[in-house]
Amino acid sequence: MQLQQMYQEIILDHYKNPHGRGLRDPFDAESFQVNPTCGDEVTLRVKLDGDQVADVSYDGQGCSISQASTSVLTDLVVGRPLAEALTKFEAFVELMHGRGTVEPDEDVLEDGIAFAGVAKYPARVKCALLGWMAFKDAVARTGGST
Amino acid sequence: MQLQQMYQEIILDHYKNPHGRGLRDPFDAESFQVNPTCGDEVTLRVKLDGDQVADVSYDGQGCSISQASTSVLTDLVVGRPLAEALTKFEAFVELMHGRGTVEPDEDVLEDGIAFAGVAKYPARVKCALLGWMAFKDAVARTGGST
Amino acid sequence: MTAVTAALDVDALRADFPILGRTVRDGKRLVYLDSGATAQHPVQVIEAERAFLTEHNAAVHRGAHQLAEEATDAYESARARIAAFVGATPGELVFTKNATEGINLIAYAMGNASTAGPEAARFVLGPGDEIVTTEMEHHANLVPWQQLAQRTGATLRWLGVTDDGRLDLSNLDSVVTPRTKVLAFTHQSNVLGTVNPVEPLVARAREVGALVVLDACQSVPHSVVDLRALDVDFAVFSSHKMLGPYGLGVLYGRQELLAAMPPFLTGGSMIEMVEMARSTFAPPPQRFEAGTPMTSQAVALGAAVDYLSAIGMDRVAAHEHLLTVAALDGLAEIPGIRVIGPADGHARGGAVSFVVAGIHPHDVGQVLDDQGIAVRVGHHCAWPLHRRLGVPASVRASFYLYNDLADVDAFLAGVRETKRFFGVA
Amino acid sequence: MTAVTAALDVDALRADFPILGRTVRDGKRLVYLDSGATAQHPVQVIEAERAFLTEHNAAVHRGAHQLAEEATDAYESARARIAAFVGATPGELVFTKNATEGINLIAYAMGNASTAGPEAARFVLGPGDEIVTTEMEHHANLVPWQQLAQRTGATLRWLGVTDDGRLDLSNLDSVVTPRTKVLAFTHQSNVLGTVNPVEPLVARAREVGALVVLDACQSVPHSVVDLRALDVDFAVFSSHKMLGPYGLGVLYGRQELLAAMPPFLTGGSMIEMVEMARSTFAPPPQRFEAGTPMTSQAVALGAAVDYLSAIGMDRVAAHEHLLTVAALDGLAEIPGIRVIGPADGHARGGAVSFVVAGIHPHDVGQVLDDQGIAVRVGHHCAWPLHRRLGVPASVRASFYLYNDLADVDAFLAGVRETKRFFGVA
Ligand SMILES: Cc1ncc(COP(=O)(O)O)c(C=O)c1O
Ligand SMILES: Cc1ncc(COP(=O)(O)O)c(C=O)c1O
Repeated sequence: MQLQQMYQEIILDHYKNPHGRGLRDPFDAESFQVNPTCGDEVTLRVKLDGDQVADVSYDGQGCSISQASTSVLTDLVVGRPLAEALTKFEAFVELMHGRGTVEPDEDVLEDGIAFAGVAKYPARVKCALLGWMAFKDAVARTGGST
Repeated sequence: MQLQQMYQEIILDHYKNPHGRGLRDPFDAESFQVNPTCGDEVTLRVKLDGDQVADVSYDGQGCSISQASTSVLTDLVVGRPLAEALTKFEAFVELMHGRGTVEPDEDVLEDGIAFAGVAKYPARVKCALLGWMAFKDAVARTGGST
Repeated sequence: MTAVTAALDVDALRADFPILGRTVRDGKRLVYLDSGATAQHPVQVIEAERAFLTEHNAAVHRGAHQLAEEATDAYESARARIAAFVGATPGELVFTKNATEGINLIAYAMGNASTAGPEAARFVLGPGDEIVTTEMEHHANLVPWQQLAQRTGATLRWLGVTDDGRLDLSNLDSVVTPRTKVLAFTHQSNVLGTVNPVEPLVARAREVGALVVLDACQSVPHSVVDLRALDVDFAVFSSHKMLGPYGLGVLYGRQELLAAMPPFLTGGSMIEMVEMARSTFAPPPQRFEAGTPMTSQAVALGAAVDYLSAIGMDRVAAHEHLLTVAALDGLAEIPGIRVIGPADGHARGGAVSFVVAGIHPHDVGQVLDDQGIAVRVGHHCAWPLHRRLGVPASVRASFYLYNDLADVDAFLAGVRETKRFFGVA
Repeated sequence: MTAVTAALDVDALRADFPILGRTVRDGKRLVYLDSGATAQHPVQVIEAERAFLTEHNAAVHRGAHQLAEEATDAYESARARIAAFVGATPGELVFTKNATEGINLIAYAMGNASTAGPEAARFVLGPGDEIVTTEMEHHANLVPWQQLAQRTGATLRWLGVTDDGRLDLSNLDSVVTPRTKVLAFTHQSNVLGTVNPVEPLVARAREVGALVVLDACQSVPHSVVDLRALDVDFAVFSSHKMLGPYGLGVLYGRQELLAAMPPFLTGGSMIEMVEMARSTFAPPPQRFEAGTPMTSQAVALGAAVDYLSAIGMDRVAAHEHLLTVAALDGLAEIPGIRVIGPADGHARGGAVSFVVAGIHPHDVGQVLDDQGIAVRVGHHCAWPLHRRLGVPASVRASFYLYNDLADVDAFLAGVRETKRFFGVA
């Protein structure tokens, strides 16, 4: 059963107990993203403080993968310099598009490395990226450098 | 060489020396027909005199088959009762759609029986019928019974 | 095994579908329950296309050489057999690339009617006119009408869906009115399985003079459908859902309507005369088949309807009914399952969609896939329907003639395993 | 045999095309000279499609199961290879049912621009705007523009053709003006063989801000074509003319244009969000691929471009050039033949059209067919061109990589025999 590789404990934990969930004020920009095939959606807000990511808050509906990866996202980027957050974004996107051939760097992605197994299922990659794309889009809307 | 079956002497004679060719006045109705794949066309006029076909005149351009069959048409219908002309029309159409299985009646179709070989070449059936369809259409336009 | 499945001899049938013999996910037997999306292809159909291509291939309706004659015969013979399969005549059948194009063809032709000649008047739409569809449509039978409304200024209205997944006809007379120019609805829902009652809908459309467009994508592959008897004006279905190739759809239209309707796609093979400044058009069906047609695909769909006819569509329907009822009964015994759509086998086809309490459909699909069971997850191109039923997405198992009760059993076991895997009671 | 044909090893190639081994008309060797209409299919391509259908078939971009993943990979990998074949990126390639649909897609999307959002403004056409095409177009690149003009009130204009079958560019600047919104022309004439000079046409279009639509139906199958390097905005070509299956065409569009262009066909798989009253649409290429795509056909066209690439399009072009020149030289020696189109091999491809004094093209075609030689007769979907050149119809021999000098010899002997048969000196 390959399934355990995808549904790592870390993922199921984040799914059952998502971090940072809920839409909060204040925020600088908001992004709404949808997965057109399954209807999963996320609304995500970003609050910057200088070049720091002060807060990321979100709401939405979706599968375990999309919900858990958004939860992991908040852990990885909130309170970090924007540049570092965007580096993590790049690393996560690279991991997800790697079809299981990319060795994730735990120092950069922390809990995010649990998604390495998801990368082997192309149909789920979009799920894992949903919240991340919203983050990237929201940052762009703040006028911050992307 | 199956070709002789299609290009009977009678057909080539009518092609080289078409009967009744040229557009004449007076006429009751005119029909223009075109073969959309090759651009062959015929303009055909009908003059009725009571229930008699008084004249059929035509002009156009086309292959040996379309020109010869229109020439044969004039021989068959001019000076005949309209009802008889339409019977010949039916017989000729039946022959042409018969794929070579219909035995033509020489009493009805006269020189028209020469087209029996053409019926084996479905792409040429439209050629053979071009003038006949114009005749049928022109008759319909006179308000005559069809 | 009951008498009906024995009668169909699924084991023998399955041998015609090589893909069903393969394994997935580390050696698991493939349980293909996604025929509602696309069906698998029997060797007879694949072979018919290969034989055409290697023995008779040429451009149809254009050449005067022997291959062209043979190809044209094969193409038109296929059209005649496919027409007969749905109770129509060859002249009433237009080949499109899929059912979606067929619906777009009608919508665009209606849009074109305003700048076409007077014989197209009955197709003209404008402000004040209404188009009626339903809340259970596939996007293919909704978005083209939205767009037509947007282009013409007409208004889009729709019939609702009841909580148990039936069309809500209670306000039929107030939704379909003399302002209605088109009534477009699905014969059988690709999500709910619901078979809609064509008769009262057609009757109401006739009363008000509306054109009826039937989406027969899910009915023609799975049951006996006689389009003439149903008395609809237009209907569409797709080859790839009925054992035929991709890239081919069928549009049925009543002869007199096709004859009066302006063209949609224009170009070669659909013209009568072309000058630089203007053109005139061929009679139907050619008028609606611009460009080189889906020649070998039509030939192959001809082989597919021969294959289906040899089995008998009544037997196909009976077989699927048996599997559907078995699946519905089995799901009813699993706690936390909500089937969306009719819960029993009455007036429904073989699409069984459901949600599992506490597990997202994507995750259900993933665990089923891991066991070799191919289902579809998502909104199945019927997003408004899912919204109406209060679910973001669903899991759909759909059956065809090559499925058997072992597939249903595997599926039910798979659903149970999914709940176990996610620790949901 | 010259070095070039030896290099291509036509004998070995021909073994890949089973149909070339058959006989026609009572045992005559088939001499297939109608590839300009549709090409024959090598076993490698047929086999690639069969393998897909029997091993990996499922609905693409929708399912989450293993077959759906494999099918999606096969489909998108084909898109990438076909894109590379014409110097494009996958996101710039839209699959249509044929080239004709591709041109209609652009024309209809432009028609839709007036009721779409502001980002579509650059596609809007209306009275005062002009569409320019040419007198040598295939109906597919003429009639859709006539219809667009009719729907929008724009004016259709065209570039003429010289007596020797070249595009008349002498009045380019007065025909293509700042009023021109679209300049649509063929890369290579399907009748004359003429290869048109893309550069000055694109340069003039850029000067006036017109969009360039290139009909590459006859160039992509027969020569090295780099659409990016040609710097056109849109281009179309058809799978069935380049060893691929029927039912598949390709539309190339520059990324930024596709991104701004409103949709054409609507339905499943091309949406972003659907509600009953309104929808939003996916980014390209999905936005333009409504409904179930031509999945197995795309996979097979992928195999066809692999096949062609392995041979090398430069060698294909050189081989065809050799045959074309041999045919032109041979025809020049037969009295009463008028070749329409360039009389020598300069800037022309392998379509050789002609008339025989005193014999109608249909009759020429018939006698050739009787000898096993398959040519095309008629106006080849270029009626205005034939009118311009003063012939009602013509006979066309067209060559492809599987033809050899023996075919050319048979053809020339056939033309002589035709004259003998009809007693024409
Ligand atoms: C130059 C040209 N343009 C367009 C077409 C239309 O291609 P299709 O019929 O595949 O749409 C053809 C072929 O028929 C052609 O030769
Ligand atoms: C009910 C229904 N309508 C329309 C369609 C669209 O068919 P296609 O994608 O073949 O155009 C489908 C299938 O996807 C369907 O199930």
